[in-house]
Amino acid sequence: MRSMPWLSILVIATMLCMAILAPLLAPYSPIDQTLRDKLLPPFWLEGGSSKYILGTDAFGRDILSRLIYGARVSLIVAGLALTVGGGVGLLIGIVAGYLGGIVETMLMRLVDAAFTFPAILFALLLAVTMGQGLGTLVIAISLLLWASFARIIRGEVLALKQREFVALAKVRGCSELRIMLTHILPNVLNTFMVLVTLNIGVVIIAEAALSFLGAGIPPPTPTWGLMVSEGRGRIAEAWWVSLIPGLAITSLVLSVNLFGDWLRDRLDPRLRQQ
Amino acid sequence: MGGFIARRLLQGLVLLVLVATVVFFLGRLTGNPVDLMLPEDATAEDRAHLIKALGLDGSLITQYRAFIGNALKGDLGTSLRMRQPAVDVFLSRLPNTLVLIPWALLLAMLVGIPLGVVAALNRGRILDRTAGTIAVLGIATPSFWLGIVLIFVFSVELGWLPSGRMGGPEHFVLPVITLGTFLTAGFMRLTRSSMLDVLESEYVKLARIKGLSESVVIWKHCLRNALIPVLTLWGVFVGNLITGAIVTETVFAWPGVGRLTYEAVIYRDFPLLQAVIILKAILILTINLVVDILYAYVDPRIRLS
Amino acid sequence: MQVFRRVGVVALALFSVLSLSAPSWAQEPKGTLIFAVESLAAQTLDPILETRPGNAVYQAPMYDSLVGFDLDKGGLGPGVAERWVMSEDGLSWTFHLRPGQTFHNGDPLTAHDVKFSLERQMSPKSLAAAAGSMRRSIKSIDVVDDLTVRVNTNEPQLGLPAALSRAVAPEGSIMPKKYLETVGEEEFRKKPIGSGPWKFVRSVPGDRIEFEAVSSAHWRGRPRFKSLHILQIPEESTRVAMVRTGEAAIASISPETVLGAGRGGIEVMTVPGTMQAVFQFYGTFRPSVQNDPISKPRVRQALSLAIDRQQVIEHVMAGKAQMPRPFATFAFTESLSVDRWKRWSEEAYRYDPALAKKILAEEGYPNGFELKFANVALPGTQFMISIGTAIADMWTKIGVKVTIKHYEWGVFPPMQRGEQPNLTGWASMFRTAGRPDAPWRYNTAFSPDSTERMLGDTDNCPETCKKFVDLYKAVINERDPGKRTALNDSMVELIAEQWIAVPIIEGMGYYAINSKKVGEFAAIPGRHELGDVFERIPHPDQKPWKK
Amino acid sequence: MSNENVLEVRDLVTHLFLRRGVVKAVDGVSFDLKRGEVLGLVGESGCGKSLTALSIMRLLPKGSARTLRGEVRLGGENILTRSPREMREIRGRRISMILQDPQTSLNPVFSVGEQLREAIFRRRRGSKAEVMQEAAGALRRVEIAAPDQRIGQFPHQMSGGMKQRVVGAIAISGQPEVLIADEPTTALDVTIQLQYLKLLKRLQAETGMAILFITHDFGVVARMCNRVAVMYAGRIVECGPVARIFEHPSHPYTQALIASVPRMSGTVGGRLTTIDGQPPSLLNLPAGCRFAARCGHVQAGCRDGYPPTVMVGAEHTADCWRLGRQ
Repeated sequence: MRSMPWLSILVIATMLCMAILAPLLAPYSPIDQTLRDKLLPPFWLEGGSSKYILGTDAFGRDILSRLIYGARVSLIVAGLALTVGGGVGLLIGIVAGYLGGIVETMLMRLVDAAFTFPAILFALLLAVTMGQGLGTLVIAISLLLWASFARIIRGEVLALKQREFVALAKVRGCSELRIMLTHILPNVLNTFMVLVTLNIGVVIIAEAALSFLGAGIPPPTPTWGLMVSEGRGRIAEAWWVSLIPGLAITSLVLSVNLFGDWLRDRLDPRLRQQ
Repeated sequence: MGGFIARRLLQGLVLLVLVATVVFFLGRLTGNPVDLMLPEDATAEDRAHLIKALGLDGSLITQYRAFIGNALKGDLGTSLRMRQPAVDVFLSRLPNTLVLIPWALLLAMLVGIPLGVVAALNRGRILDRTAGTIAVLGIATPSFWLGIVLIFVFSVELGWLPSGRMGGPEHFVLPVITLGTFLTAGFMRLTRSSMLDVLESEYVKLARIKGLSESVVIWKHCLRNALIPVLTLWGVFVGNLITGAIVTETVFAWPGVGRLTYEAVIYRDFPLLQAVIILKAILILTINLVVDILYAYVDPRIRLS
Repeated sequence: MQVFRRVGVVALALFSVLSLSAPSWAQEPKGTLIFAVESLAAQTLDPILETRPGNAVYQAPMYDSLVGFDLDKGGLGPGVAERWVMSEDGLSWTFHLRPGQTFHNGDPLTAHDVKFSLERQMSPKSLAAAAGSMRRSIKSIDVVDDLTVRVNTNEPQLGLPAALSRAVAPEGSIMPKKYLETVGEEEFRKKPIGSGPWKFVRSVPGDRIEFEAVSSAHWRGRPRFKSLHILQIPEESTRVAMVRTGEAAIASISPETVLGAGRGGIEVMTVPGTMQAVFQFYGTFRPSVQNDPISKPRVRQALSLAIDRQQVIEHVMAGKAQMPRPFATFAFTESLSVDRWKRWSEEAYRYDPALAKKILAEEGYPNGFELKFANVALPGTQFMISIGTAIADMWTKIGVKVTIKHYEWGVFPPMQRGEQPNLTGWASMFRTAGRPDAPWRYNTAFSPDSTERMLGDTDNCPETCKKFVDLYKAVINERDPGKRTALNDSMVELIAEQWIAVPIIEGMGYYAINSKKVGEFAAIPGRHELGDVFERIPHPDQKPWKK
Repeated sequence: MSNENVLEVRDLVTHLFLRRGVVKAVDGVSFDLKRGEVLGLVGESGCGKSLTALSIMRLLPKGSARTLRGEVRLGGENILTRSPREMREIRGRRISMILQDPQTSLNPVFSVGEQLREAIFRRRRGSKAEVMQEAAGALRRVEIAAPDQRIGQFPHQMSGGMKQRVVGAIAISGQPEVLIADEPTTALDVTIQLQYLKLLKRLQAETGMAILFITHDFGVVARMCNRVAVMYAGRIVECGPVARIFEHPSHPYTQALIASVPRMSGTVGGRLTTIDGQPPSLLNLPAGCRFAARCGHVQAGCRDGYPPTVMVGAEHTADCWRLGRQ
């Protein structure tokens, strides 16, 4: 059995703090430009100054500040997308799994449709239709998530349906709705939570990919994905612009996953199948 | 079996119509190819002319009816930009993507599955942890960034490999790695977890009781079972590859369908866009069907009905 | 009289072309010239199916245009026609073709091909942007003799040669009548032939187009390279990488990467005057915004004064841009007192935040005001976003509260139509391509019946709007160059003082070049695309880059 | 039945290491298994029976369980010290095992024939045809009708009873000297249970192998075994010939157990007593007699130390202070 992943928890906590206390922590505004100070390296490199600990980007914006505010945006995106997409998935999964029959068939075909339809393209279409922005991004990423959530949750529910307490509830004459809410839902919440943690990474990566394709959060608002994407052209002469946010993404996703795995082993060995 | 396939095909058809409709209207919502084809200083008259020339006049409904009608006849229209049948355009690009995918899958399987097995066998030990961490790294690195870094390191700095574009074997290395990394990680994690379940199972105990050698127990009795859930994800994975190749194809200037789709969106090439989505959907549906059939073969308990 | 002067100029230009291309006749073409570009657009090689950029990048090598470039100064120059004269009544243009031109299949290029090509461009199936307006203005086309074509117009069309010049539009491309009629359209699109210095070899969709140098001399200059490959490499960092590794000799890049490319130890070539980045205001004449600050010209001027253009040039454009001239005018703009306007701009477009603040105060906005700002980038001009971001930041510094919204190019044009509800009262980024004829561009921006119609629309055309309409009419019908220049000047003046379409910088085209693969060469001023330049690109040993 | 021991277990200690702590599942178990006899190992579920078996087979769950002490002598040689590869040679051919749940103990993705083949193949290499012949034979021996068809079938196509027969066939196909049957019938329907027990007995009679028969059901013991060892909380508390144990159960726990089963003699209305209280948690065992907490005759001293093993009759031992003081 794994021991508690303290390091991961530490990392996650730090990033949460960054997100919540951004205005207090950030030395500068994330969007103020000082064009004269553009592309300064981090302080430990020659040419770097203690003024900008992690250096500056092409607009002379402080990377540290952008990183801190970026944490906020990125986590908000993750939060919303997981609530929306995960929520819908949870709902559909439970309904389909529990009611079964024609409802299940139809919902599951819908899920299949979602899998055939290139989510990233959907995101693109949305972005060009509704214009780039938080809303678009969240919807797009939710569309990317709900189907897989629905599939897995449904599987869980199918298993639960066979359990005595459900049968008992039926015997006691509980309404379907009541059973779903009071018996099924609480029992799939573990699975749900684990899925959520394991998908935070997916969301953040998706956000990055969409920024790369020009369908993410529009500049100048900082998000980690956007920062990596903006800096990609400069890996040669200013690697820090994209590497630093890149590392931030990686370490967060890494921590969240390790935490998620641990949670999974703790809560729900059954979920390993998925 | 036959009945199963027939039913699946029927469902597939319904699904296609659904997808087609969504693309049609969603596409139309995103604006108008004419504006993108005209220079920014074109006159209203030039617009009118071009709209007519492209056959974009007439109400949405009429256009939609025409589209569905032709689609059922197997004609998915003509690319607005390239003035060629959209299907031809797609088919001319498809092979380029399809030559990439098997290698990515191969990489993922050759690296991911054994790594997963090894991790499972050493559960909780350092080997497991490292493998797991590597896997998450694979998942946690944005593929476009990975691609660009790879180019920078292996072509610009070391000069070992070409920066991209299709070509001889050496041209495949970086794109395949970029495309395969995520997959490898996915396979590895999945194999590990299902392997863990299998290792605890009674029939593995029995196999050991028989006194079978450890390698037979693991690579024959365990793996075959462990691969079942892996296989289920195959369909999804390959689907993702076909569509998700957009980023890789962009970075490595790989003239595949992912890139084509992206351009179809950006330039509002509606017929092409519709064709691409529909054909991809068909492709993915077929793959899923095949996977299910394979599935039934690997796992005798599954009956196709 | 003027006509002859005009011809003289053209002849001179012609001479310069010949002299330029002379040395290349010396040795046989060798090697392959590889050019990496962001997009191959539609990648069709039928001129009636291609819009300007595609035409200029990869159709130009194999097709000649009726009217060509002035290679040194930019703007119009001789092409398939070595000179052109307007009839006294102004109702027809006569083009005198350069003798001895042939298509790649050996057929001679004659007046019949010219007539055929123009008519094909005007035909309904043509996607050429100007097809409509050509149909309207061109009455008929007569073949006088094998080397002379007369184009009859419904009314005097001073702009016609420009409209048929590759400097402006693709419509001038000359296609082979005989070949096209014998093999048919389908086959022509598969195996296109033109009269340019490069022969079509093959086109791989989404990947590349390959050309081969013609075996004989060509008036545009005989290529130094045996073959020319144009590759589509969408990702900029990959393009730069390929130039570094020598996989490509030349790659189009954007200002963002100019810096890196430069440091990467590769040449960066810049093409001046390819475009102007402007910020402009839609529908300021509409009643709904009468009391908005931005409906006041002086406020708009203040916004201009708040922009530190040097900063933008130096830091956003990596120093590879220059101070702009008035809206849509360049060093090569025809019939305009370009020097006067150069001086004027240096004064008018200076950086003076203090004055800007002062003006705002005088106009009653001491604490600034709210400004909505639509930031637009055309495909391949991501730096427009950067410029927008930069000036938004500068405006905030004089107290204007800017809310910036980004639009993908595709969704922007529809917003310009109708009542322009989503743009009225907004400031918005725009971009105008470098082209020699100002009136044409002004028409599309300011005429009441135009798309942008910034001064007023047909049913609501205030004072300035009326003034412009009259001036424009006068300009396009004035045939005396002197008077025409005067009228052009006053038109430019009228708009400049309105501060309604304000240039930010004059942009350039940028190319990363591997100096081990190609020698030094110059692009055509105002011409971003290299389609008409490839044949003059030397090998490194022929003309090494001077350090 | 000779008197020679084919399997001797001495002071076997196997602990489970869990996050919650150390479970002393097998805590000093000793017993002998004579050639050709059937020894019942009886006890409530969770008393360590199965783990004893797995310790002997050396198939403990990886990581969590470990054998700390003791000896398992198979034909005189201690197999705990054997190398894994030597152990593999021993498994299946000298000592084999039938698992509890037929549903899960066959590999779902391989045909029955294939799974049998693997087992047989280890004993005698031969052409596929021959081996398959023998596989069919093995199925016939476990009374499976139409074995030739069955061979091609997959586990999910068979009934539970039939699967368990197949497992049996696999287990004995190596002609082991010792077969451990870990509650082989608990998962089967009552009717089938009896058949299966008969089958086992017949096979045992034919092959003369010794069987360590693990069960929680004295009824089954009475039907199957020559001797019985009663296990409680990780120790064997009483051991002796079945008949003797039934007549004079010496350990209070055994007495209670026997009291709790309907009499074999079948006198109707034999009263059913149940043992009140719970067995001690193996996580922290009480000092002294582990049954003390539930024992009717508990007295001073019972809790002082673990009781001695007392000879209460011919081949009949029990761990109890009371007996010791007699």
